[in-house]
Amino acid sequence: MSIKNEEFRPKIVAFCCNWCSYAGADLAGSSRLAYPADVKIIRVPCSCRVNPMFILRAFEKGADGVILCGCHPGDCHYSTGNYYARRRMTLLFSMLDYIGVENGRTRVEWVSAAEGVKFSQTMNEFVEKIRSLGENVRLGDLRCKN
Amino acid sequence: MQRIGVFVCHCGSNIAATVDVKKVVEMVQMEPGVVHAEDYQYMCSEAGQAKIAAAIHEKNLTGIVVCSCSPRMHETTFRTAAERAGLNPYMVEIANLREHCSWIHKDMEEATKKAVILARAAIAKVNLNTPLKPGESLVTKRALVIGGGIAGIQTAIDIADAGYEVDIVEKTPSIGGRMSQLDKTFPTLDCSACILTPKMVEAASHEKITIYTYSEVDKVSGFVGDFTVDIRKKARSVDATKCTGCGVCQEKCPSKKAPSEFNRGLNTRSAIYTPFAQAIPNVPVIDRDACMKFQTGKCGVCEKVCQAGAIDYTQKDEIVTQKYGAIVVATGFDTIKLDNYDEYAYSQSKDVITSLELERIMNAAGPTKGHLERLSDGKHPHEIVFIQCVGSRCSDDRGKSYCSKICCMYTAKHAMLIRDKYPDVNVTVFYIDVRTPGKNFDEFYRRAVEEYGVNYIKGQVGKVIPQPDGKLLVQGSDLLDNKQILKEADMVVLATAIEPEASVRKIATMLTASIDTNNFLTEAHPKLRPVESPTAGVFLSGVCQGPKDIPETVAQAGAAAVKAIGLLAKDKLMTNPCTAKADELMCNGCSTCANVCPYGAISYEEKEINDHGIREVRRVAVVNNALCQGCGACTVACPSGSMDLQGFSNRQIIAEVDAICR
Amino acid sequence: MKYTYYPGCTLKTKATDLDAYARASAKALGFELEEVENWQCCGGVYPLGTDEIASKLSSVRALNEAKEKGQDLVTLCSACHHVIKRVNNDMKNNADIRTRANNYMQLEEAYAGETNVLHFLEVLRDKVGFDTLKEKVVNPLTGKKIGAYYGCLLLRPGKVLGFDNPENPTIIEDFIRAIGAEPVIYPYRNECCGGYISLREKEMAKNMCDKIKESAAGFGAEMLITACPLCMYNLNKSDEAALPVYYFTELLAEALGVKEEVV
Amino acid sequence: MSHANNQAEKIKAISGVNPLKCMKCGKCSATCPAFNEMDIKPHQFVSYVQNGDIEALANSKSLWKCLSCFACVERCPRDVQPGRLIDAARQIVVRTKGQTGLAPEEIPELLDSEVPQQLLVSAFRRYRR
Repeated sequence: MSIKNEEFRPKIVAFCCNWCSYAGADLAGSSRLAYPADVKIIRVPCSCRVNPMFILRAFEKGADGVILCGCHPGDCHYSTGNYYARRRMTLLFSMLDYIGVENGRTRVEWVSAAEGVKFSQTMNEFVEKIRSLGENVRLGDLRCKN
Repeated sequence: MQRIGVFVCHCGSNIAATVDVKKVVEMVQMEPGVVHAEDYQYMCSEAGQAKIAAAIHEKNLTGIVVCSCSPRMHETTFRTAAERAGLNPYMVEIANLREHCSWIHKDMEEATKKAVILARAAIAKVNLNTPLKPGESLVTKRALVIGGGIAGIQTAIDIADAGYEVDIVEKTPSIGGRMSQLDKTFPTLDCSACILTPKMVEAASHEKITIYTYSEVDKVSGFVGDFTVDIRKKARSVDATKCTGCGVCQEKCPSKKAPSEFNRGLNTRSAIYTPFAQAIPNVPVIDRDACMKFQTGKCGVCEKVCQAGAIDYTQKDEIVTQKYGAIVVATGFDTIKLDNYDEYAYSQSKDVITSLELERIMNAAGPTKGHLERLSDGKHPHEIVFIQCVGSRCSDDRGKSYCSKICCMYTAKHAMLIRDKYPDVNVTVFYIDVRTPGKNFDEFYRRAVEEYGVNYIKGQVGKVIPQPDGKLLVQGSDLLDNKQILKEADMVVLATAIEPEASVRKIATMLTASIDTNNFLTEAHPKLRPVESPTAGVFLSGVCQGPKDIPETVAQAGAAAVKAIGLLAKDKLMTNPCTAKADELMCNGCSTCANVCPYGAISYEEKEINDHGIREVRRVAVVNNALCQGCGACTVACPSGSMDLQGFSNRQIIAEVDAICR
Repeated sequence: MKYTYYPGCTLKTKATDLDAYARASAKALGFELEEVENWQCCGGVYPLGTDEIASKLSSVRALNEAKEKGQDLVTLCSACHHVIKRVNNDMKNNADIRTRANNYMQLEEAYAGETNVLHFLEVLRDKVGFDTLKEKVVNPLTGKKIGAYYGCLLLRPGKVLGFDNPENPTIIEDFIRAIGAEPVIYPYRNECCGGYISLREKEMAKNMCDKIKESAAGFGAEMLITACPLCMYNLNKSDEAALPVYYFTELLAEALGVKEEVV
Repeated sequence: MSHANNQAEKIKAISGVNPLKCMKCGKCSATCPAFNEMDIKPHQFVSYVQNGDIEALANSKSLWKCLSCFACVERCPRDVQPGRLIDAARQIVVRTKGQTGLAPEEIPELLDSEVPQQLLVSAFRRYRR
């Protein structure tokens, strides 16, 4: 299956916590709030389950952008998980920026179960951003490219 | 190697109209481990589940992937189906082709391509799934109800009637809540106290119900079936076991200047007080901020006049720790502050009041003994204007975006009652829309117009202009007449928006129950699980979940009770098997994981380890499966990589990442 | 304390006393107003169109000058205050306007809303403090019943101007108390005087001012004070209730005992 | 796109306002001090933009009666800001060649000795390009 047009279609991985953001994505779906098919969601129990290793792996395997969505601060189903995620990602993203994976390619966003609109908007913005940044050339394992 | 079956659901046309399901079936067959793939119109149906069972038997499947709707919808359905067919339920993964694919994309080719990738990710994960077995935990057969209004009282009575112990925690000195402040109730106009008081008495005298008034929840730990809660009984300064409720202390108390909370600050009360005459328990409290004894040390009148010797100035807050299997939140509502709506002159004129204040004014036990009068000069009003939607339906961040739901009906009630009791008073209602869905509701509103002559004007009010002579000039729109009208009024009543009681935020945080942007508690599912919080074992009763009137509140209170009873009726609960697990060989006992665990589920043991033939005693992490809720914080914190989460292991998630980025 | 000061066109012509009393009072209160060099007229009204850039530039110039001096920008005329504060808000929060305005300006360093814009009344409230002002009053206006006339420009839109509660302001009332007089609160104090409409619709503006004055007099005001020359002009056209209208700075100078210096 | 639609889009762009947010409560018209002078009332103004009837707005008296006092903007519960829509409609008119709300020759007779500069400047800004 080939994509009809030649425009750049990024690979984007979205980690969503089960309690808020995954439900927010479901709400975006049931409200038919479109966002590009470039976004693929991986369900995790909590944003704090996302190991920096997963994000490095995604970039290594050719992802052009990675977004992590969790419950709003104070609303984490496990009380404090999103605070851990926030701290870890702040460090990781600045390190990634340092080695050339621009800050725009990584993002943390709080999306509650009620925020279908926000989920869709965020994904649209993020895809737009990644499209403007173009293909990710850093960290990619050349053997993964076809 | 797993033997995987993939089942692609059409969901009628919900998926199949946008995703080429046949193509998906064709593509996934090339994935490693897949030995079977088929599509069907409704996988969740009886027939669809039978197909899954048949394939499990015929093809000896060890894992299955269902490409269907969100796992939040039917994961349990398919897991149960797999289990019935002899497969471990945790060998099932869902690829969300509906909410995350077909519903948000239009282009079939693109959606199909994405569907295949989502299916691949799920297949890659299942390849690494291992059978998991849920543990068991015991259920404490006691429920906690937070909030003692009509919602909390009804829930407590229903649970208690089923034979379980219930505790009600109420932060004010009496149960009764907002309903006790109301005069009459719509649409039948029966007296609020007459129908509420018997319920209060029933709760108080029920042998299974314990009521903690003037108390707050301080701390919550544990999980569904086994919560441990600290209740702070605030110092009442009155010994409830001795007090006879004679009321002499309140009569003799020389400090009578504290604003009465019950009467919305329209009049004052004594420093030692019960909020209202029918209070339960009929035991006063001393408001220490208002009491001269506490403020200056000089007084002690109440102690002198109390024949029972119940006054105790030395009382301290007391913490009661209790275990519960289920918790029901019934914290109710308050009206919003009107600081952002000074155009209605609420802060500038005493004769501009909220509807809840009008309830107190209309009530025989209220500050005016039930006489309708202006609070500024005590005069009888001849013109009253009601303004609807004050702070409701506002998307401009001054007010609330939602409709408060009850205002249209209580305003019709107020208008009717006033016209009935005082035919000389003209009543005008400025409205945007009149919303009266409910049994006999619209008929009730129409009666206000047709039989009682209440003047309804479609249009919002722009400004209330106090006049030097004490009258109020109401400048509003008459949209049907396309006019701006100036109406002179003696009183203006604001249908003030309602919002969740402020304390709900703190309680939600303690319970890790989620709340929405308006501070209403979120339901587990807005339609199918409306009285349950997403947090297991926490249930919702009344306005804390969303605006509702009394009949709806009572209905929901009963529903919440049923859900709580359903939980308490079980002796044991299956626990989530997706818990953390430490690899003893790799663990170096550094305690990092225990530090990030919000549940205290990780402890350490000195254990003899056989590390490739070398036997030695090491300090290693051990996870208590009953306590672990499976958030995974520890797995990332672990520096040696020994901690992993079952069902969401590092390898599984990486496999998903790889499949998506392939 | 030094502030960059933007007087505006009318304070240099028809309303010189509003300006002069303010300068004298500032001196008495121990702060200095340094006039913006070569200031240009703010335009009198804020250009509401999101695509209007050129008409916002004079404000940006004044704002940037204050930024370069590292000072807050003080205004006195309500209209200038309104325009400059809203333009500053655009420069801070509207990326499109910011970019386009900076493209015109070609400054060494782009301006992005860094300057703090204060109305003279805000200086009195937030920098000097009404308590301090009260202490410095030598000639309290005891017994005078004064109605504050805010009009629209100082208060609205409340979210942008952040000057005071737009429906129930207190700043001028507090000022009146500080100079020893008694404030009279009346409901029309934040209703429009007619503004620029009075150029052509004289009758309409007069009716509006009649209402304002009638309401103030009804609640017992003996005089009105304002911070806007246009409000002053419009209010004076109304002969309703013989209520004199003063600039607030005139009463301030009188209370501080520096009024004579100006004359 | 038809001319009328085009004009409506222009008004939305210049004002930065989405008229669809309006819930027709009429608070703008309840608030407006110039209400009685207007032929198309503030709440109707919003509907006219919604319906793309810009011709009527351009020819309305209301355009020249709005005081830009922002009372409707301040009190609108939906953040529709009718005052901005009216100004945008005014802009569309005065930006059209040969159109103006205030001709220089009519000014002398409008003046008196007290008129503050501010009044002239403001009126010019609102009525002319």
